[in-house]
Amino acid sequence: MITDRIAVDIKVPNQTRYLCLIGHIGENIARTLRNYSGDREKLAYDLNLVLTEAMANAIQHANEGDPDKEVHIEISIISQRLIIRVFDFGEGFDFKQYVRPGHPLDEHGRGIYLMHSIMDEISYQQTESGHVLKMIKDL
Amino acid sequence: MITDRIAVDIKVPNQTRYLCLIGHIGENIARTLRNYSGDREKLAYDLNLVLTEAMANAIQHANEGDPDKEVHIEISIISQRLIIRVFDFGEGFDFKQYVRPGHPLDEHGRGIYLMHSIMDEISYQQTESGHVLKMIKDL
Amino acid sequence: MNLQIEDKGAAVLMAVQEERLDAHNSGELKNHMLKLFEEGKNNLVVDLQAVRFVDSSGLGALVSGFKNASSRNGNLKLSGLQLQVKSMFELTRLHRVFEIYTDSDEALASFQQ
Amino acid sequence: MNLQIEDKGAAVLMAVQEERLDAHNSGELKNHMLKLFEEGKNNLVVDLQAVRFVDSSGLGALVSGFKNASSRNGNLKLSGLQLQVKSMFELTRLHRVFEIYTDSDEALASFQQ
Ligand SMILES: Nc1ncnc2c1ncn2[C@@H]1O[C@H](COP(=O)(O)OP(=O)(O)O)[C@@H](O)[C@H]1O
Ligand SMILES: Nc1ncnc2c1ncn2[C@@H]1O[C@H](COP(=O)(O)OP(=O)(O)O)[C@@H](O)[C@H]1O
Repeated sequence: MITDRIAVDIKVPNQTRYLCLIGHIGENIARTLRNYSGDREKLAYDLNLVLTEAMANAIQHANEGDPDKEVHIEISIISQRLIIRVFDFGEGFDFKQYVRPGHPLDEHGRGIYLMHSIMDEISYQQTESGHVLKMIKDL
Repeated sequence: MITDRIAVDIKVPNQTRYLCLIGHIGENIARTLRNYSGDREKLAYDLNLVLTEAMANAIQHANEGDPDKEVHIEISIISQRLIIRVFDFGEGFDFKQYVRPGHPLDEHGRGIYLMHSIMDEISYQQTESGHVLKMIKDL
Repeated sequence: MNLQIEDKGAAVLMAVQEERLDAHNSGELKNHMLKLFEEGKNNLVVDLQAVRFVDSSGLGALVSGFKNASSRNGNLKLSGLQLQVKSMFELTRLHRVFEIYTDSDEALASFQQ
Repeated sequence: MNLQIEDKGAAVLMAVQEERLDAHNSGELKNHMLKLFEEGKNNLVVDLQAVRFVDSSGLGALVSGFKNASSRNGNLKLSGLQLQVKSMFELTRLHRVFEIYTDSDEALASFQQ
């Protein structure tokens, strides 16, 4: 069986106008995957969503909205595992605290809950040069 | 003026089924550009087209349709110049020979003519590890 | 943001004419709602028929509008949710917060009763 | 490839039901046309109404069909070209090779004269 082996590495300015570019790339990957027996349009929405959420967090919380900074995202598929990495150069935060849903009438705080619900694995770790949010979905 | 600074690096299997993924990324970049006064939908089609043509050549002529090989494409925008690089590991070819359109009833040979018509600069060069088709468009 | 706003008497209809409601444009939606509240228009229908994608900040803007409307004895109702957008409301349990109608006519009619 | 083939008497109508006609699926279109020629069906209308994008290999497949049809005293005509697809035919001067009609009805009617 031929499996997909894809690697996409994206750097864009730290601006929300690029959210749709990244989200669309996620959608397109879902639609071109060779082996996927699930609901492709659901996967397309889900990848669009987790990429949008992770990138919006990097822009707003880690890079603090500074439009001259850069956001770096990697999407790869190896052996039927889809891996997303979003790098940030902020101070980091306590990731576990936000995994559970908050109050239904909260205006904020649904991003990490959504990523956690959709993906099979999610972690947030320090690297030499900042932090990386890593999410994995088994296809 | 804030200008776009974008870098997308893509590796996919040497298969035509991924042409649409790469083409769509080109379209999406055209649609999210910050500063572009021309016809955005025309630019979207043109980037879709040159990426599709260059990648199809790498797949069919350089990598000779071997589905286990890989295609590597870089798209970047710096200072209002859009640069596309398509790497191949084939034997190379005489690029200049195909810049002019052939006979209208030829079945093949329109790809390089089209890329040459659409982009502002185009070159094909040897690198340490193969060849690279480089195309530039001033935005 | 492309937004069509129309005063229908019993409520104001806001039709979001965007493919995406995300962190890039949700702030703008919030501002437009605030402006209406300031004008004393506390009954809103937000029609999402054209919206194919909503993220958490889009949901947040709608929650903010809902809370503002409620605190002024008004209401914010939703209409026209596409299937996948509806799933987002279910996943976040917001389908229990909002009154959701199939189309804007139904949502507007519910204000007239 | 999603292709709707219908024998209309004077000609066979092939409606390409794909967003893209490119190096991934143009070979399949060529094969379908060859099969029709083998069955003695030499008058074709290829309707591209659904096609948003054509690359050089899509154009090549249509040229191949045109040449085959002509050599059998038939014809291959096109219909339903979207604006940007039409530009591709102009850029490659293929608009002078093919008879191009607004819609498939017109193209079919031209075979009945
Ligand atoms: N990359 C990050 N760097 C620093 N803090 C972050 C990052 N991502 C998330 N956070 C923190 O986690 C909180 C919860 O994030 P999230 O669930 O996405 O909701 P929201 O972004 O709506 O607040 C944020 O409010 C922020 O304080
Ligand atoms: N990356 C490449 N490596 C080797 N040969 C190539 C490459 N790209 C193009 N060619 C050669 O140039 C010719 C013309 O290419 P092109 O104009 O794209 O038309 P087509 O691919 O339809 O033949 C090809 O037929 C092939 O022989």
